[in-house]
Formats: sequence, C-alpha cells, structure tokens
Amino acid sequence: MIQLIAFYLFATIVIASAAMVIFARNPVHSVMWLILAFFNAAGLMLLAGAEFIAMLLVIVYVGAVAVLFLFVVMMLDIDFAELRAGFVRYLPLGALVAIILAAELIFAVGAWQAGGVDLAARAAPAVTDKSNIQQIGELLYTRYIFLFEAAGIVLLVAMIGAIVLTHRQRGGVRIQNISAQNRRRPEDATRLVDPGVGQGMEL
Amino acid sequence: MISVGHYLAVSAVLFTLGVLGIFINRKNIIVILMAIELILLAVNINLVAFSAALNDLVGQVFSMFVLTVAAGEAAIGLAILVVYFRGRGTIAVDDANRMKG
Amino acid sequence: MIQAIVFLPLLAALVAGLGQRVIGNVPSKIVTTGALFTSCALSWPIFLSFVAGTGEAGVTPVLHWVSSGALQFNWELRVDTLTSVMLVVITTVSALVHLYSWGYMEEDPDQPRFFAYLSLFTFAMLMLVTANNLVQMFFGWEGVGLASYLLIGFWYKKPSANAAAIKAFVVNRVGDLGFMLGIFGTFLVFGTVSIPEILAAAPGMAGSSITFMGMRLDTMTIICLLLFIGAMGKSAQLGLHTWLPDAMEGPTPVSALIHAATMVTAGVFMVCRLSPMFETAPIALGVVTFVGAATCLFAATVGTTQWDIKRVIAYSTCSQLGYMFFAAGVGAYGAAMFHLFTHAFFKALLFLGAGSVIHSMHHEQDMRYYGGLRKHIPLTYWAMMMGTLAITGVGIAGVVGFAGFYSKDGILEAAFAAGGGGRIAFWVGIFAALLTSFYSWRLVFLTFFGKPRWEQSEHIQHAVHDDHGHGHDDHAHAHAAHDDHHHHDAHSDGTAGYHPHESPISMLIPLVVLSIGAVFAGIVFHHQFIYPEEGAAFWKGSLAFNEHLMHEAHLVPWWVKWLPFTVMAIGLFLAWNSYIRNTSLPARFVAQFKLLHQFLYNKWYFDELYNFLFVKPAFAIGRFFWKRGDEGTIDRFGPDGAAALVQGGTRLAVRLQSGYVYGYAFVMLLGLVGLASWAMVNFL
Amino acid sequence: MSGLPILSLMLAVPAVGAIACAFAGDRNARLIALGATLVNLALGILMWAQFDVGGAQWQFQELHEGLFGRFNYALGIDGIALMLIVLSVFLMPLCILASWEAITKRVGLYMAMFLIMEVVMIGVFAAQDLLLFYVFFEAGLIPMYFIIGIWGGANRIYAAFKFFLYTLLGSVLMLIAMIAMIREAGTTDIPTLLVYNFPPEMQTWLWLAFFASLAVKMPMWPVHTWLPDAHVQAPTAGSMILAGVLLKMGSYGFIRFMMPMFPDASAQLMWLVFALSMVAVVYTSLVALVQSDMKKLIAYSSVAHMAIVTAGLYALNQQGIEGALIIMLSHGVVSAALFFCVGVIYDRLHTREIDRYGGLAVNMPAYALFFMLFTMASIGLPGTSGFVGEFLSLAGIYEASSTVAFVCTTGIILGAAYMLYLYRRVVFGELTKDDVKAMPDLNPREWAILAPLAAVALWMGVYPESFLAPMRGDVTTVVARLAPAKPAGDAHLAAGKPKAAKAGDHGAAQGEAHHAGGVQ
Amino acid sequence: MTADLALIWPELILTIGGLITLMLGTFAGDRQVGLYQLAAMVTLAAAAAAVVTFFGTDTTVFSGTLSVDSFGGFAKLLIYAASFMCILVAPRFFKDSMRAEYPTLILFAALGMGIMASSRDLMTLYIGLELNSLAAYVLASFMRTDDRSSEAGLKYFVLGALASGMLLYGISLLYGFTGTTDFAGIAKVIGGEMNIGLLFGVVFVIAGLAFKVSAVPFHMWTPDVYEGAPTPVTTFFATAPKVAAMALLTRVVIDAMGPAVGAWQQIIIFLALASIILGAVGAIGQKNIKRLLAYSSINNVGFMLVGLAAGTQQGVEGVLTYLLVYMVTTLGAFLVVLQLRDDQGNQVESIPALAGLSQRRPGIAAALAVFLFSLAGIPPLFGFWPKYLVFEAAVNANLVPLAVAGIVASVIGAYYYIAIIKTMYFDDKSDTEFPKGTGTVVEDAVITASALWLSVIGYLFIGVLGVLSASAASVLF
Repeated sequence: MIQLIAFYLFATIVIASAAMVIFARNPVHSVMWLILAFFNAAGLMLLAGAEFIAMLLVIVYVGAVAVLFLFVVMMLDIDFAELRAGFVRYLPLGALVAIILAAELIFAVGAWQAGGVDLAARAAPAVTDKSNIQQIGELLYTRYIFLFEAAGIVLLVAMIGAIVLTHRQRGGVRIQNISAQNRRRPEDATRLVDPGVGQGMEL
Repeated sequence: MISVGHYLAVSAVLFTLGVLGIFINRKNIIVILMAIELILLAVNINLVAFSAALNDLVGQVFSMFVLTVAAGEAAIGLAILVVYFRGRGTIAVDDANRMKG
Repeated sequence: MIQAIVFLPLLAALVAGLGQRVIGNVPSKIVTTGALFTSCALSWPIFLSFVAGTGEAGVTPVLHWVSSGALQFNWELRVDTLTSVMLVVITTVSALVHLYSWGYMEEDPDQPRFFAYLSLFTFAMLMLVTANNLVQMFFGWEGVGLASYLLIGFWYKKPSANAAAIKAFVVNRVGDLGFMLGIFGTFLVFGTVSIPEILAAAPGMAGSSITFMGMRLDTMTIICLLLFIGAMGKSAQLGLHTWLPDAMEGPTPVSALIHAATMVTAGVFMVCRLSPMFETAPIALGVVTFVGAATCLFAATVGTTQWDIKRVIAYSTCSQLGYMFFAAGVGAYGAAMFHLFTHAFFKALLFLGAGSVIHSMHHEQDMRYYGGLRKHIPLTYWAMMMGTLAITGVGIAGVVGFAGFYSKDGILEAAFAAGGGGRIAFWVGIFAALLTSFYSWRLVFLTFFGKPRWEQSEHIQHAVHDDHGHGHDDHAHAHAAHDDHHHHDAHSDGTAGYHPHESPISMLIPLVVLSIGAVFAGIVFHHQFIYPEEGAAFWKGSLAFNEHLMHEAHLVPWWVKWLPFTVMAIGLFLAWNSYIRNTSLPARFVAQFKLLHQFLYNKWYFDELYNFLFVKPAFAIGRFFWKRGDEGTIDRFGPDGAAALVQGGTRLAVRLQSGYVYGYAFVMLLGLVGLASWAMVNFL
Repeated sequence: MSGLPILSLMLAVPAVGAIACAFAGDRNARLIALGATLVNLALGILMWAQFDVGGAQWQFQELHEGLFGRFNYALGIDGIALMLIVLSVFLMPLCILASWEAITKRVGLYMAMFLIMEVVMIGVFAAQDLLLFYVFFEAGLIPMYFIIGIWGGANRIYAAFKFFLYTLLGSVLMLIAMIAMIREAGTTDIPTLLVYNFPPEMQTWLWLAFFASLAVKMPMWPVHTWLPDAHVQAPTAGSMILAGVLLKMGSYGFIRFMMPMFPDASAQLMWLVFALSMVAVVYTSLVALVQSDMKKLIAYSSVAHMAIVTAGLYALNQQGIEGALIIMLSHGVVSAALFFCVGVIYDRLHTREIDRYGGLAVNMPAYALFFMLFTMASIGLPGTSGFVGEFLSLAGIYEASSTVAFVCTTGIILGAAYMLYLYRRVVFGELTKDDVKAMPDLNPREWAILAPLAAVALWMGVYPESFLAPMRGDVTTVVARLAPAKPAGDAHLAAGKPKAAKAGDHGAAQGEAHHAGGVQ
Repeated sequence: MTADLALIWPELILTIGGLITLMLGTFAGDRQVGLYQLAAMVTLAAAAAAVVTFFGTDTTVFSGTLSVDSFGGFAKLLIYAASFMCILVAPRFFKDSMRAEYPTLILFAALGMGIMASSRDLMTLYIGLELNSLAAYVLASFMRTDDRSSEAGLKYFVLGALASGMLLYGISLLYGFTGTTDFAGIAKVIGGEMNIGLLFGVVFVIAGLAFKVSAVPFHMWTPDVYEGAPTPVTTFFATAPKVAAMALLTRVVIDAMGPAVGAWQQIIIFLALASIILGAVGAIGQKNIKRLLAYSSINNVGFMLVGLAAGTQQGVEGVLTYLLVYMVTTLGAFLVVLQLRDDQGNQVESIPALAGLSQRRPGIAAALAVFLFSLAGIPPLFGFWPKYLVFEAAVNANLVPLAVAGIVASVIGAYYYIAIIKTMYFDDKSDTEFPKGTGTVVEDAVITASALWLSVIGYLFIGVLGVLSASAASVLF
C-alpha cells in the first residue's frame, strides 16, 4: 500500500515537474524542475527494484548533467528579461497530436497488461542471491564488455567533441615557455649601442 | 499492486511531454535540450519497469548505457549551443533559421 | 514498242527537266517534242491494227513493284482496244500541244520546264491507260494529278495560279480517297488488284453483301461507287468539279491537253475499263448516269454566263464529260469512249484556238473585250469554227456530220434506248445540247464577230502603251507602227490602236491537224465505236460493250435522231439573236432574271459553299485544335499541368522546410503519430 | 566474313569516333564524325548485302553471356531491324554533312553527341536482350537532350526538357512491364520472349505499359505535343535524326514487342490504337494546316504519318504491317529530307517563319525541285516512297475496318492540303523580299545530302521490293503469331445470289473472297 | 573472449588508429596535417583490409551482440572507403582551420557505423548509432566560426536527439514485449502473434532509423545540415552514415522484424514513396548545390527503401548495390563540388553560378553531368542498374503499384538533375570564373575513374556486384 502511495507521489511529481521544465519561462527554473524530476524518477526506479540505476540517475543526471545545464545557462549571458515563453502558433494542434500520441502509447503498453505476450527466453534473468549492482556488474564485464568499451569511446568522442567545439586558443595570452627561456642567450637579450652625443634620447 | 502498466503510463506521459517540449518552444534552445533529457528519462523508466517485470537485468544494463550516452549527448549539445551562442549571440529558436527552403 | 511509247516521254521529261541547264532551251524542246511525235507515230499503228481487227491484246511486264501477302501488283503495260484508243488520243494531242507550245510559250523564260512537265504528264497518262492493275492505274491517276498541279501552277508567281493548282490537287485527292477505298474494297473482296482477274470474278460477286463503315451494302455497288468517286474527281463531275474552271489559270496548251482532251477523261476511261464491274452494280450505274446528267446540265448552264473564253470552254468540257458519264451509266460504254475520242480532238482544238486568240490578244481572256477578230486571225477563226461545229453536233442524221455529231447523237440515242433513268438523261442531254449550242456560238460570235471592243482591255492598253512589251518582237513592231495613229482612231473603232496578229506556224499546224480530226473523226470511226456488230469486234471485250443496247439505239424513233440537231439550231439562233442581231438583249435578260443570272454566273455558288463548308472550317478547326486542343488542353493539363503540379509541390515542400527546429520536430512528430495511428488502425 | 562481329563493329566505330570527337578540334571533329559515319554506312551496306533474305530469322547474332551479369550482350537482327539500321547509318553521314557549316560552336561535343546517337540507334535495333534494348532505348534521351538544348533555337530549354521528361515518363512504365515479363518468362532473351505465351490478363497490363512508352516515342495523339516543340527547337540535323530514326524506335517497339509478345492484348486493344490513330490523322493534319512555322508544320505531319503507321501495324495483317514498315522507312528518309530542306533556307535567312519566304523557285530552282519531290513523297504520290507504305497499310487497315481506313485515308487529302500550302507559300509566289532574293541556290554539300535522299525516296517508290523482301518473312512470323487472336475484319462479306455468274468463276471468286476476308 | 577479439580487428584498428591520430594531432600540432591525415587514412585502409579478410565468415561475437559477416563487411567497406575520401579532401577545404580532431572524429564515427552495420542486438545498435551520431554532431559544427555550420550542428543535434529518443522508446517497447534485445530472439517472438505494443515498438524503431537514412517525414534536418556543414563533412554525411543507417535498417527490418512483414512493409512503402516524391519535388528550384544534393539523397533513399520494402533477398541485394553505386556517384559529385572555386579561391555552392561551366571547366562539368544523370537513373549510366534492381525486387514481391508509383516519381527527380545540366551546358557563362587546378591529381583521378565507371564500364561489373551483394544479403535470410 505504501508502495502504491509512493508510486503515485513520485509519478505525479515527475510528471508535474516535467511539465514545468518545458513550460517554465526562466531556464534556470527549468533546470531546477528537471532536477526534481530526476529525483522522483529515481524514486520510481527504486520502487521497481533497480537500486543501481536509481543511484546512477541521481549521481549522473543530477550531479553532472543538470549541473552542467545550470552552468551553461549561467555562462551564456542570456537576457532573462527577454526570455518570455513564446509558444509556436500551432500549439493547440501540437498539443492535440501530443495527447493522441500519449493516448496511443498508453493504449499500446496496455497490451502488456492484457497478457498473452509471448516472450523469448531471458538473456540475463535476475537472481535473488546477488545484489542488483553485482549482477549488473557481472553482466557488464562479461556479456556486454564490448558495448561497455564502446560506451567508453562514446564518452571519449563526447569529450573530444566538447573540446574541439568550445576550446579556444586565446590570442594575446602570454604563457611561460620554459624551453625558450632556457635556450635564451645573452646576445639575444641585450644589445650594445653606442649613442652619439645628443642622440641617446629619443623623445 | 503497482503493475508495469503504471510505470509505462508515466513514461508515456513523460515521453510526450519531452516531445512537446521540443517543438512548442520558440524562444529557448536550452529548454529543448532539457526536453531531450526528459525523453531519455522516459525511456529509462520504461526499461527499468520492463526489466523488473520481466525479471531480467538486460533492461537495467541498457538503461545504464542510455544514461552514459545521455551524458555524452548533453555535453555535446551544450558545446554546440555554446558555439552557436558565440556566433549569434542568441539562443532563441526563432533565430536559428538561416538555412531553409 | 509499247515501252517506247510510254517511256520515251518520261525520258524526255527527265532530260529536259533536269538537263535544261546543260543542253539549253531549244534542245530541251526538241527532245520532248520529238519524243512525243515518236510516241504518237508508234501509237497510231497500234490503234489502226485494232481498227482493222488485227490487233491483239497483250500485257508487257516491266518491273516487279509490290508484293505483300496476297496483295501483289507489278509495273505492266497492257495494250488492248481501249488502251489503243487512249494511246492515240493522248499521244496525238500531246504531240500537237508540244508543237503548239513552241509558239505559244515562246516568250516564256522557263520553257524547258514547261515541256518537261508536259512530257511528264504524257508519261503518267500513258501509264494510267496501260495499267493492268488498279494500283498502276492509280499511279498514273496521281501522276497526271501531279503534272496537272505543276502545269496549272506553272506561272508560280501568280497567286491565283498557285491557288488553282492546290485546289486541283486537293479536290482530286478527295476523289482519290474514294478511288483508294475502292481499290482496298476490291482487294478485300477479290483478293487481287489485277484488272483482268477482277473483271473475270466480278459477276460472281453480284448480289453479295458487305459491311462498309457500319452499313450493310451490296458489295459491287459500294465498290463501284467508291471507284466512281475517284472518277468524279478526275473528270470534274458535279460536286468535285470546282477545280476544273480554276485550272484555266494554267497556260492554254495545258488546258487543251490536260483539262480537255486527256486527263479529265481518265474517269470515263476508268469506268469503261472497269465496265464489267459496273455492269454487276445497277445502282452504281444509276448513280453514274445521274451524276453525269447533272454535271452535263450544270456545266452547260454555267457556261452560258461566263465571260472568260477559257472558262466557257472549261465548263463546256465539264458538260461534255457529263455526257460521257451518262453514256457509261446507261451501259453505252462504246458511245462514251467514242465521245471521249472525238471530244479530244474538237475540245483540244477549241482550247488551242482559244489559246491562239489569247496569244494574239496579248493575253486578254475576257470575251467582252474581243470582237471582230475574224478578219485579223482568219486561220484561228476557221479552226474555232470547225471545233464549234463539232461540239455543237452539226450534222445530218444518217448522212454526214462533224465528229461531235456522231458521238453525241450516239450517246443520246443510247440513253433514250436504255429507257428508265436513261430517258431522263436523254432529255437532260437534249437540253444541255441546246445550251451547248448557245454558249459555243456565243463564244464564236463574241470573239470573231461584231465590232472590236479591245480598248477596254487592260491587257491591250498595257500592250499598246508599254513600248518595251515583254521583249516580244512582234508586239514591239506593232507598237511602233501604230503609235502615230493611236490618237485619232483608237477610240472610234474600239481597237485601241492594237492590231492582232495571226499566231506563228507552230501554233497553226496543230489547229489544222485537230480541225481535220474534229471534222472527220466521227465519220471515219463511228462504225467501230458504236455500231453493234463492228463495235463488238472492235472492242473485243476490253469494255462491256452492250450489243443489244447499241442495236436498240439505232432503232430509236426519227424524232430522237433529229432532236439534237434541232436544238442545236435553236441554240445557234438564240446566240445569233443575242450577240449579233440585238446585242442589248443579254443585258436586258440579265436585268430581268437577276437572281438566276447571279446564280449561274457564280457557278451555282459551289466555291462559296465549299469554302464555307470545308475550307474555312478546316482552318478554323485546325486553329482550334492547335490553340485550344494542343496548347489549351493537352499541354495545359498534360506536361505543363504536371509541371505546375510539381511546382506547387515544390512550393509546399519549401514552405515546409521553414528553417525552424520546432517546425521540423513537429513534422517528425506528425510522421510518427501518423505512422503509429495507421499501424494501430490497420492492426485493429 | 561470317565471323566478323559486324554489329559490334557498327557500335564500336561511332563510339570510338565520339570519344575522339570530344577531344578533337572543330575541324577535326567534323572529319572524324563524317569518317566514322561513312565507315558505318559501308558496314551497313555490307551487312545488307550479306543478309540472307529468306534465311534464318535472326542473323549476325552475337552473344556474350553474362557479360553484364544479369543480362547478356546479345545482338542480332532480323529483316526489320536490318532495314532500320540501314536507315540509321544512311541518315547519319547526311546529318553530319547537314551540320557541317550550320554548327559553329562546340563542334566536338556536337559531333560526339551525334555519334553517340548513332550507337544508340543501332543498339536499339540490334539488341536481342530485353534490358540491353531498354538501355539503348533510353540512352537516346541524353544526346538528344544536349543536341536540342545546346544547339537549338530560342526556346530550346523548354523543348529539351519537354522532350526529355515526356519520353522518360513513358519509358519507365515500360521498364516495369519488362521486369514483370522477365519474372514471368524467366529470361531476357528477346527471341525466346517472342514465342512465350504470357497469360492473357497479364498481357493487357504489359501491353498498356509498353503502349504508354512507345506511344509517347512515336508519338501518338494525345501524347504528341513534345514533338513539335522538339523539332522546332532542334538544329536541322537534330530534327532529321529525330524524325528520321528516333520516332521509329516507337513503332519498332510496337512490332518487336507489343504485337508478337502480347497477341491477345493486341487483338483486344486494337480499337484503342485505331481510335487514337484516327484522331491523330485528322487532328494533327488540321493543326499542320494552320502552322506558320515550317518545322512545326512538318512535325505535325510526322504525327499524322506515324498515326497511319500505328493503325497499319494494328491492322494485324501482312499488308498493314508491311505498309507500316515501309512508311517508317519512307518517313525516315522523306521527313529527314524535308527538315533538311527547311534547314537549307534556315541557314540562309535564320527564320522558320513561312511568311518570311516566298518565290524561292526563282532564285533556287534546284532547291525547289528537291523540295517538290519530297513534298510529293510526303503526301504519298505514287512512285515515291510515301505511296507504297501508305497504300499497303491503308489496304491492310481496310481489311480490319473500313471506317478506320476511311478516316485514315482522309489524311491523304489533308496531307496534300497542308504540304502544298506550305510549298506554295515558301517556294511559289513573287520573289519580293530582298533578303530572300539574296539567297543562293544549293551548294555542292547540300546537293550531296539531298541527292541520295531523293534517290532513295524514288527507289523505294518504284522498286520497294528491295526493302520489302528482307522484312517479309519477319512480318509473316508476326502475322502468324497474331493469327489466333486476331478478330475478323468488319467487312463480313456474304455471298449473294449471283445473277449472271458463270459456273467456273463462281467458286473461284468465293474462295478468293473468303481468303481475303480471313487471314492474310 | 580473446577469440572474439581476433574477429573484431577492424574495430580494434579503428579505435587504436583513432587514438594515434588524436595523439599525433595533440603532440605534433595541428599544422602537421600530412602526418595525421596519413595516419587516419592508413588506419582506414588497414581496417578495410581486415574487413576483407573476414569476408565470408558468418558468426557472432561477444555473446551474440555483434556479428561478423559479409553483410556487415560489405557495408563497412563502403563506409571506410567513404570515410577515406572525406579525410583525403578535407585539408584543401579547411586550410588553416584543419585540425587533427577531424580525422579522429571521422575514424570514431566510422567505428560507430561499423558497429551499426554489424549489430545484431538492440543495445549494440544504439551504442553504434550514438557513437556515430555524437561524432557527426560535432563534425557538422566543425567550422566553429561559421554561423551556418553551428546552426547545422544545432539542428542536427536537436532533431537527432529527438530521433534517438523515438528509437530508444521503440527499443524499450520491443524489449518489453519480447523480453530480449537480441535480433534473433525478437524475430522469434515477433513471428508469433502480433500485439499493439510490439507494433508500436516496430513503428518507433523504424521512425528512429528513418531519421538516420533521412527518409520523409524524418528528413527535415537533411537539407539544412547538408548546406550548413563544411563540404567535406557533407560529403561524409551523404555517404558513409547513409550506408551504415541503411544497412542497419535493413538488418533490423529483415533480421529482427522479418517475420512480421505486415507490420513494417507498409511503413517502409510509405517512407519510400514519400521520400521519392518529396526528395524530387523539394530539389526543384534549389539554388545551393549542396542543398540540392541533400534532396537528391532523400530521393535516392526512397528508391533504396523500395528495394527494402520487397523484403526479399533480391530486394536486399538491390539495396546493397544501390548503396554502392549511390555512394560512388555522390562522392564523385561532392568531389566536383569541392573543386568549384572562384578566382578568389572561395567555394562556390550557388547553382546559378555554374552557368556555362561546361565551357570553363569541361572536364568537371562532364563528370558532374555523368554523376547527375546517373543519380537520375538514366541509362546507359550505371545509376540505372540499382534502380532497376530495386524495382525488379518490388515487382517480384508483387508490389507493382509501388514500383509504378516510384518509377513515375523518378521522372520528377530527373527534372532537377537535368536542370543543373542545363545550367552547366545550355546557359551562357556566368560571371563566376572557375580557374583550373583546384583539385589534386588524386582527386581528379578519383573523379575520372568514378565518372568512367558510372558511364558504361559499370555494367561490366554487374556480375561481380551481383555475387558480392548476394553473398552479403544471403546472411540475412
């Protein structure tokens, strides 16, 4: 029973905050709502017994992604006064289509409920004597090792991408060049001049 | 008892909200990026719910990959947004129509 | 020998036509004229051998032509009695016309071309009459059409000549449409286009029926009618006659050769050649009779009102062709051929005589500006007189007469003897004979008698005033000589100071020769052509000679035999009364019967009718199809429409590609929802 | 000699020539092109001489199986293809000569395009593989597109696009039908397909698809409107080859594919062909009558002539088909000649407006003579090539339907009207215009083009056996193939009670009549 | 597992090569273009060689998540070749702003595409796809200083993310309703009774993948991104990812959804027809040649989908052949576009500026004409052949109406191709000068070779292509 209450609570908040994410006028608020949504989604997952994913959600999404969003929102010098929510002309039509989509989806997933779903053999049935995280770990490092590595490369690409796009070699910044300093010899640095009388000063 | 259907319904609504968020917004690209995160969240809920219902861990592993990729995607997305902002000085969706036709 | 007769003219035409630059004018003329006289000389023995009864029909193969399945026809030259008659007619008249043209065309810069055309025509005509199959006949048929076209339009700078040439060709083509369909029908029915085979099989087809354009008809009737349409076109029968008067735009020798003596009689020849077929189709024969009689009457009525000397003769030709047809229609093929034969001589004579008049009158053709020419050009006058006597049928029944007398009386008697429709034709013929007499004598009186009325003629005025003339020596002399007394007597005697000269000798020889023919052709040959026993022996089955009918024709009542002469006399009197005795009479008559005169003068308004019915609509419809059909409908809704549709699609696609991300996302969503909904609907 | 792959050689010579032309200078390109086409003409004549009339149906066969994987490099000709190839190689040198002075810009490319055109034409007629045929059939679009587009008149772009897209649209449907045929019959080999019996209901669809393509190519009413535009805008030689050969690809398709491969559908849908042909004859002839542009007039006349071809073919009897084939050859020669005649004066005055001319007979007598000859050939004067074809095909049509024959025969009246009207306005009349007066008569080059055309036009008219003989056997084959499906003609000849029948003649006539009404 | 490693040499080579290239760029500096360019190209060549050695094997590695077979091999060869060309032409385009990250990203993208083409598990599919996509987003906005480039990247990213969301949602449904992510397992379940959840999964997955192949109505990004992205990147987008996505779509449709023909065939048919028509219609009137080629790619994808819609081995063979020919043609066309520089050395993308090109640069004009006619599928150019194959497959699968509609729409497509040819050949010269010598010998050689191959020589390869595509396609059946 308490699970049910918790579920409805989390579900309601997830949906409500998700709606706020897209409808909020201030992007900073949107990020906040997003964070709230993530937290509650994590709650939902906990309810479903996926502890690891739930934690991951909080750590990765809230801890990294959402903060990144916040960072960017702050960094981009956006004039918040101008950021009134502007919605497209065909919002009613769009909303209608979206509602149809949602209805269809809900209708579709209802089929699962109706039963008669003929399922294939499980690739990795969950067992009760191991913890969720252990089982996932085992799967990741055995069966899905290739994908795990590939996911690593995805992140590498994301890193390269982010750097290549945003990294700027700033002109006019003087940085220490040690080898140049070491290579420096007196004759490079000093110049002997012999100014004539009355010629030493150039004003 | 909470059935998988409940989760799926929530996820369906989230997904729809995410999609809606992408195209109803005229002003702010960054909200679009957040909407994308919502979509991925919906997918994750789906995967986890199915995983639980099927008593199969593949869904959760998948969900982890989705999370990973989503993080990368967010990074790239924001990087592109920054580049775009540097060039145009705006992140209004309405302004991003230099190419059309 | 027959090859030489037929192909010499072709050879000459090619040499003169293509080689004129190389060999020059005079040699070209010599080559063509020489070839024609040779042909002529070779033809007469053949004809005379048939007259003598020693001639043998035969076919000379020349070259393979076409064989396609059962449809096979070759180039062949057939000689039999019928052909031999045509051979002499064609080669003789043609040779004489060639000779005549030396004088008539003397001042023309394009003489080799003219002679080449003439020879080419002769070749085509000879191919027509020697044809052993319908297709070769059609070849000749169209070939003479071509030559006719070229010769009518010989003075191609004249717009009227060009128009007349096209008209001649196109109207003939209408007839050819019938001819071709007739050939097709014949082939379909008989499985061959060989004339002897068809004629042999024709009786077996009598009474059979066939579907033609959705109608169930008697086989032989429809075939014969189709073929007859061809004959109508070529022989200028009522309905398809409109080209013939216009064809007078061509040089006069051409009119004599093509539009009087030979080509226009091709239709008659065709009907005679295929007479065994026509014999199996009584309805078709009835139509032939009717059309012939109608033409005969029609042309005669129009002929009485025309002023152009050549047009009068042209309508006269048309009318005489009508006689020939109704002769054929009643079954008197021999009589038809006989009239064709004699007509060739006297009508060529009339035309050449008219040409001589025109030549001497400086190309003035309007009889209103003639008059009193008898003394100036006596030889021409006498030649014309012979021709007129022949055409009006002067003669004493049973004793002696001019050529036309024998042949025309033969026709009228046969028509009377045939009974039924023939009786009507007879009376029509009698009436036409009256008119013939009237307009023929009218022509003579207007031209040769009375006082000169030349001064009103622009041509004459032009000739008198223009010192340079056309570089024409004779005329230049005339001008120089008469310039001094031009002023004092020009207006008093109506001559405008112009002195016509008799034509050169080259033009007069043909006149003389043809006069002989016009006088004697009837009396010499009428036994062979139309007498029952001699006729049968002469024709030897080359046409469906009806001995019985010809026998009957000799037994008609006396008044029938005398009637033609009587009406001729009446006509002569009327003409004399109107144009010699009381010259104001015609004007009063015209004033009295204005409508009738207008109707006749305007040739029963056929040209206007056709113009209204066919020519104008053809152009209008053509323009309609072009602008409204091709451009307005087919292109508009077809390619251009499709292009516009695509352009519309492009505009739509471009608008869809708005550049806004949310727009794109929305389209994607719509696609997704659409596909999902579709899948769901399909599934449920 | 039998080992010589003469067809491949005929394809290779212009192909190599084309490449050479593309890189050669203006003067050399002309010479190369002329040389290549003359070599091909020689080869064509050699082939004709070697052709065994009455021998095997397919001769000079070459087969390289699997050269193209899924389909074969299979060449071979029957009499019909032989004649069309000979026509093509005959016209090509004349086209090159016709362009000798008229084309001054980008000569190399021009000559290359013409030589490619020649490859394509020979390929179309020689291909014995369905797909090979299609490749050649379509390939003709490209060079023609360039020829019209680069060297054409003022409105050339529109014309080039219309030509290209219109004919392409037609062709693609044929491709689908070909795929279905290959699937059904399991082969791309044309001789095999020719005797394959497709299911009747399938035939109908295949027939319609082929019809869509070939009718456009012919072109038949109402899909003819590209032709006047293309002709008007194309350069002289382009019009010559377009009218001379390219249109024949359509009718060749009729007799090569539609009739023998889909006999049931052919018989079933012959009314459609007849109906369209009848409309075309009258309609386009009337349109031709009111044209003020010489080339447009001749283009419309082409449509009318091709309508008689289609009707003749679909008479489905020996006369109709042989006649249609002769019209194809004749029209190839005559319309090419007529277009060249237009080109001759176009080169001098640079206008095709009929009203700008007049009186040419005065200063250009030789030209006037040739023009007259071709005009007469065009209107089917007996003794010229035009007559034999029209006569035979109309005779054949009459056997099938007298009504159709009647309507089609009206074409000879209208044909005479518009052609003579044209001739009159251009050649006859007073020579008044100064620029026209300054036009010189034919030069030797123009003589060299017109004289052979004239000779062939007359040859075909006087002794068509040279052309009919090689095709006869093939036509017989087609007719025999169609015989089971062919409907009886509409004549329904019924014997009556002969009145004066002689005993002997009766039976013979009846038998003959029956024969005539039945299978020819 | 180590045995498995021996079978994924291409992927390993690419990964290591990518890292080496990155290092070279970092340590030797972005100026050492030749160095890292060479490294990347050698890597691709080596990977391709590795693929060739595995051609003919048909096995799976890593617990069935990845397959090593001829189908993947065929696709990978194309992908690597395209990537190779895109690296080859880059330095001349980017000039000073050329950086080592470019070849690196291409290499990783190629890796991702290889994974896509070889995937036989929804998870592999997703990872491969994202690996490719992330690299692609970055590449699209690689010209950071160019507004159009960044806008292209932005649009590509947003819509790509949406599409991958759809895909993922579909995947989750498929997983939930079949209990597995394995293609074979899915096929087994899907062959049984269909339910609406599965159906939605199929629809969503196809929609997601349709985005990658840019099939209508998921094509919206294509024109903008093609126009905005740097030309070498556009070249890349138009070739390699098309191959990968098409191969992936084929694999998913045939391998995973094969038994449920009714579920996907109509969708594919719709996508095919919509793509053919809209691709053709949209291209008309375009003034930018890159944009036009984008529409052309949409159009051509439509034709490929016709082959896929047949769902038969013949159809897949047709698709593969189509991909090969399309790739050669498109590469050639883009190589020509890259050579179009005015006398200032600026890239010319405007179509009206091409007027009279045939007189200024006859060689490249002729080559472009060949490519365009080939794209239009006009025989005797080789572009006809793959079109023939896909339509043959459609007809043989009794999809005659589709074939008819498609082929008729192809005529609309022909219109804009010949319109460019018209501009180049029929129009008078434009003001833009096109000096010669804008291409390297290698580029010229590639253009010449592909133009020749596409003109008629290609027909001689039909046999070889048939064997190759048949052996690749047979893997799926």
